[in-house]
Amino acid sequence: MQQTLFDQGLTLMLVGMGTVFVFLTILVAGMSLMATIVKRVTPAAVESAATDEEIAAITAAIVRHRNK
Amino acid sequence: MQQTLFDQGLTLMLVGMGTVFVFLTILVAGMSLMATIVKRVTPAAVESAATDEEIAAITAAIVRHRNK
Amino acid sequence: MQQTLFDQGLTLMLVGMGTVFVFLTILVAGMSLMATIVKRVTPAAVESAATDEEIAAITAAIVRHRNK
Amino acid sequence: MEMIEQIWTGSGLYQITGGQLGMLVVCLTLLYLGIVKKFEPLLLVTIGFGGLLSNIPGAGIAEPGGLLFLAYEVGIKSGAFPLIIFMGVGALTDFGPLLANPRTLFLGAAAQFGIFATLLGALALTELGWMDFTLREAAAIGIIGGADGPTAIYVAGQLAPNLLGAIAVAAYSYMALVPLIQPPIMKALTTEKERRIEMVQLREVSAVERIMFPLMLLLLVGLLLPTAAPLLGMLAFGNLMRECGVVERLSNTTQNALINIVTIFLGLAVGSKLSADQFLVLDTLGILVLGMVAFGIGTASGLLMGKLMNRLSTSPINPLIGAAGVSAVPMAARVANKVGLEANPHNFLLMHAMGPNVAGVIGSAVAAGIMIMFAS
Amino acid sequence: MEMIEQIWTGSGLYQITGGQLGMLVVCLTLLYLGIVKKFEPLLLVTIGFGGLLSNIPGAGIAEPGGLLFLAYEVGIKSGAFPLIIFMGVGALTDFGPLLANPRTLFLGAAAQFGIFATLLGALALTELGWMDFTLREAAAIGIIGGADGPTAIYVAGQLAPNLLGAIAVAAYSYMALVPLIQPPIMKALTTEKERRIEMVQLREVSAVERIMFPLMLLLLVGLLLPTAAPLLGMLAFGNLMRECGVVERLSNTTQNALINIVTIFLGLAVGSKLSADQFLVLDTLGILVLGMVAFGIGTASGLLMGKLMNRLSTSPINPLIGAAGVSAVPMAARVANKVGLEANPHNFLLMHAMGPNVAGVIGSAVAAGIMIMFAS
Amino acid sequence: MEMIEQIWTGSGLYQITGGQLGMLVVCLTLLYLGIVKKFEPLLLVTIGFGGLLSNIPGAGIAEPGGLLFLAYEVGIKSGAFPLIIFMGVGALTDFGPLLANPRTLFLGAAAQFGIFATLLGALALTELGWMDFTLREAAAIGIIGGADGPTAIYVAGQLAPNLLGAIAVAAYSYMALVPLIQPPIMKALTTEKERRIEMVQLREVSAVERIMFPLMLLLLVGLLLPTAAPLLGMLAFGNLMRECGVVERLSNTTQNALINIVTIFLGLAVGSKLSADQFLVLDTLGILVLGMVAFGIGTASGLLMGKLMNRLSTSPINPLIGAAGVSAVPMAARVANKVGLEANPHNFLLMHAMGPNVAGVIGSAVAAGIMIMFAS
Ligand code: NA
Ligand code: NA
Ligand code: NA
Repeated sequence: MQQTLFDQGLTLMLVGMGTVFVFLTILVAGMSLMATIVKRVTPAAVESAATDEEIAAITAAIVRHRNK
Repeated sequence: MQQTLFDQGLTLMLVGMGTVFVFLTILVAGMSLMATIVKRVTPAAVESAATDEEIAAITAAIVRHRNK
Repeated sequence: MQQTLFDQGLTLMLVGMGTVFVFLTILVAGMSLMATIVKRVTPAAVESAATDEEIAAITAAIVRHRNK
Repeated sequence: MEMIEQIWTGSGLYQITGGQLGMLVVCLTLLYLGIVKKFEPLLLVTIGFGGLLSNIPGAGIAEPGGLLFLAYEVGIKSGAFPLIIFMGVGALTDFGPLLANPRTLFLGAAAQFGIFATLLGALALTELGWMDFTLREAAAIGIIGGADGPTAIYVAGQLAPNLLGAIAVAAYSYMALVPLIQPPIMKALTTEKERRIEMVQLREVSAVERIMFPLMLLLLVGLLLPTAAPLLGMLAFGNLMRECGVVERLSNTTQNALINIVTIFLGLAVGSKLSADQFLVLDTLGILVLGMVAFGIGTASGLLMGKLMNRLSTSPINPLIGAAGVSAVPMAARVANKVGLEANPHNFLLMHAMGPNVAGVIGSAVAAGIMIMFAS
Repeated sequence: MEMIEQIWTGSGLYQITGGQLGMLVVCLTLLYLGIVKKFEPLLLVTIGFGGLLSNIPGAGIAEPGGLLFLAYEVGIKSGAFPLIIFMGVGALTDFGPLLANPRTLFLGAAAQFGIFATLLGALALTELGWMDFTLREAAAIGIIGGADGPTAIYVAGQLAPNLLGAIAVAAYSYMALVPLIQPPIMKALTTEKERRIEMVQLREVSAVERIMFPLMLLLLVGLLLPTAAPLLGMLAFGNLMRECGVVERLSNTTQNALINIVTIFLGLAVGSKLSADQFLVLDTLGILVLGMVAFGIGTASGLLMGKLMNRLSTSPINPLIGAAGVSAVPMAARVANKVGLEANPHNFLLMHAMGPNVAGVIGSAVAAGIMIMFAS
Repeated sequence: MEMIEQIWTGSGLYQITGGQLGMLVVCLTLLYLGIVKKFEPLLLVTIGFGGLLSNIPGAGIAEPGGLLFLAYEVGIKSGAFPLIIFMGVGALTDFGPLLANPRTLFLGAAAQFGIFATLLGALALTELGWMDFTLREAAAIGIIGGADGPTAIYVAGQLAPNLLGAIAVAAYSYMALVPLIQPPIMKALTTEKERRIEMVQLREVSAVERIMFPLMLLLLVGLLLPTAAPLLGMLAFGNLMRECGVVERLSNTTQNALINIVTIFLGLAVGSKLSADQFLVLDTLGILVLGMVAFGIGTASGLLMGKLMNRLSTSPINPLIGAAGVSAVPMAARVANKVGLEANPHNFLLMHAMGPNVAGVIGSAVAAGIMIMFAS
């Protein structure tokens, strides 16, 4: 039996949303798994661009400069 | 008589290394000639980006700024 | 009657210069009209990149630096 | 005298059609929206000017041999320009907030409902006999609901080049209208109490995770949905260049010179499709209405998913960030932040909303892959 | 031994013709002018080197399959490179001085007389039997008088590709020679008193006018002379990006990376047309002489128009700024300023001369549109 | 249900072949080498990712119509990308150390023995029946020994496109391995005393010499070996832009935006040749082994030439700088410096090694010209 265009669209919607959810669910699972593995493997993720003291020093310098 | 592929390669190696050396030898000759001509024609190659005094002044300024 | 190449060029010159002048005259008219409209519509075109004091300060700084 | 007549018959004034005149007005409106209203200016200014150039009668800039025709053939028909833009977007995007809270991907998934609802809407209008869209056209129109310019242009270029102008204009216009379209829907579908919810600060994300993410994304899309692989692959490539830390010069150029150059020619090329016979038709009106509906539905489904997740989750989730799932990066995330602040002045949702926001980009690309697979 | 013979017969020394040797000397001269004399180095260095590459016998760089052949086909035959350069020029040009004093457009118009007088000259030489130029070729040669590199390359690419090399070389060489060619003419045609005239300071121009100007220019050219629309349209687009204030990143890239990349390949591609059989002919001598004459006539007609306007106008106009109408931006304006300062040390004409200077760009593009309409 | 089946049969999981799976592993390894091991990351990251994209089954990114296919056709088949990269290399290279001590060119010449020895090796393997390389293929493989990525890609694109993937991967991998491959050979072939030799400080080189050098190089290659003229011509052009001092904006763009953009697409396009049927074959193993041998022989012959020159020369020459003649700029020069410092803490060879290092680039391009002349 010939499907109408609208029926085709309806199926496409169901399949499409399903695929989007399945895809993103697997991605969530993958990301969580990766986070767990990474946390276990690397002892401590170091990523400090600037220490607090450095930031304080820079801020103080800027303030002083402005107030001159 | 048909040359084997390997013989072709052997000739290519001899001719190739020869060409490389001839080419670069001529280039060496050209460069040396050029250096001689340039030295004779231009009295003194001037190419100072900044005089010593200027550099000293700038350095002093930076040091002063840091010590403030 | 067949025009000579030179006559064609002559006509092209007259028509060409005419078109250039007509085009630019209309553009002048358009720009003047626009200037009038803009002046009427916008109360005051503000476009100061730097205040006079700032410029004075910068100039002074440069002069001082040069005289050192 | 003959020459003057030739000038006259060659002039735009003599040759112009009502349709071209109408398109000039449309394009000036796009420029007005871009320049004065600051609606997505990078695209609306270039598209609008491209449209002006293309509707000059007799100049042939958008016809074979013309510069914009060339740009269209080289860059859009081949899909190259939107893919390069996607690479640039990847290089510009920080997936950190998403990595810190992967669950927000569900919000980005839910918001794609706008895409498919619009597809259905376009087909319904056709069934009713009001419009006449094919499945391919309906699919391309639906992607407007993804609120992603390059995705919409890529899909339209593949499935419905005749609608490309209208679809691109609708996509960028509505992306700019997000601050007007979304807040009423957000307030209607959430309670004051929900909007006040504060969220737990995001954890730091390690460099390793940032590098692995684009690779994982690429492998997943490659294994599951190859038709989405060009889009997501280029996004992942741009992001890998950004995060891997060893090709900074390539990443910088991608984020600046390259994406800017391609944006200019992409905009001009899209403008070359703004011809009267393709734009000044009833279809365009349909596309504009459907696009608006798509945004609304996408926003709503994102919000409802947010409410659901808040109920099911142990850590609190403010449903407002679900609205950011439509993408329109970073506008939608800013709107979520603003509406949240109105309800609770200590409620900074921006970083939390960036998760679903970039998730929406991925979600739309997945939806685009589905559309290309089934509609083409 | 056979191989060594093959190297010898494949070598440039064996294959080189007198014509190629001559062209190598010509190209080295262009490099000398560009590097040592600083004549328009951006173009003369790239064109000169492109010419060297193209005249290496047996390398085939300018033949089908070669890089410069590719650059020519993709960029110049299609008109794309000069149009993109014009977009860059638009993004680099400040039309403020012109907007502050629109009447200076007339000076830019008058200076175009050089273009048409040269066209006539080329045809006269043909009538006399000294040269053999077609109308298309004469038109392309005339455009040299416009003192606009990209316009000349664009027109030559459309009307007389065989003369492209000579025309581009003449155009850029004479633009560089402006400081030598113009002052004697300026002094001969103006009185000391005229050169001393100081002009009223220019009014400030609002952002709105700056934004409206490129749009007005585009609409005018579209309605009146569509054949000039590609050139002026891209100029207007570049300028709109510059002035509209909302697409700064596109404007910056256009002014830098994009125009630089295109300049490199434009120069190399023009150089690929510097072959002996097209350049080392009597025609080239004719083109060089005619180009020089064109500059002189353009300068003179601009000056005379300046004198006329000074007489008719209520506010004083220094006729020297008329010489800047030939374009050669910003060199011609600087020359006007310098000659004015010599007569009166308080006479700063630079900003006043920028008006006719950029007007000359527009005027030449209009003249180019006429040429393309009638000669093609 | 039918649709779900269509998704399943369209998925990568369903379509993937063992070969593609193997290539994904190979490409991930390249990314690992580039990102973690920092092996030539600009190329290994882009090539590796391009390979991933190309081995996604069903996505067609490397097939006609796909972006990477387009990049390959436009940029590599035509030779354009490696030539533009060479222009960029010219703009980035300081030939000063070579000009200060021209004799070091002989070191760069000697190191090319690696190229021809490898060619011979490949033919020997064929004679033995272990492999099956044609002369063209053997020539392309030999060029790996030149340790110059763009030269290798250019020659492979001309002579053996089917081996391009393996050759590019081998070339860049071994260039990155220089710090591991070279030191043992250097220590084996030189005495402690030789390694301790300090060299006389280099003289200053005048701007005139720097400007004349690229011109002389171009004219020489044009007259003697035109088949090397595209490569060396573009290198000379880039260097002339760098040194002439009047086109700084072109030089800057060439060194940054232009070379970066081309690197990205070059890498992706090379990656598109990493298909299982061309890469997962015995030939690749042969190429990898031969490439390694080529590096070793080139290093050794450079060193031996260094020893010879040291004996014949009045001013001392440290033989270690001969190893830098394989190019791999600037890695090989740094290795020479490091090994020199180990023997004598006052022995700074870096600048001295830069001479043979850049000489190696020229030598490899000359060898490439020979290969193209005889093998094609
Ligand atoms: Na989206
Ligand atoms: Na002009
Ligand atoms: Na080498």
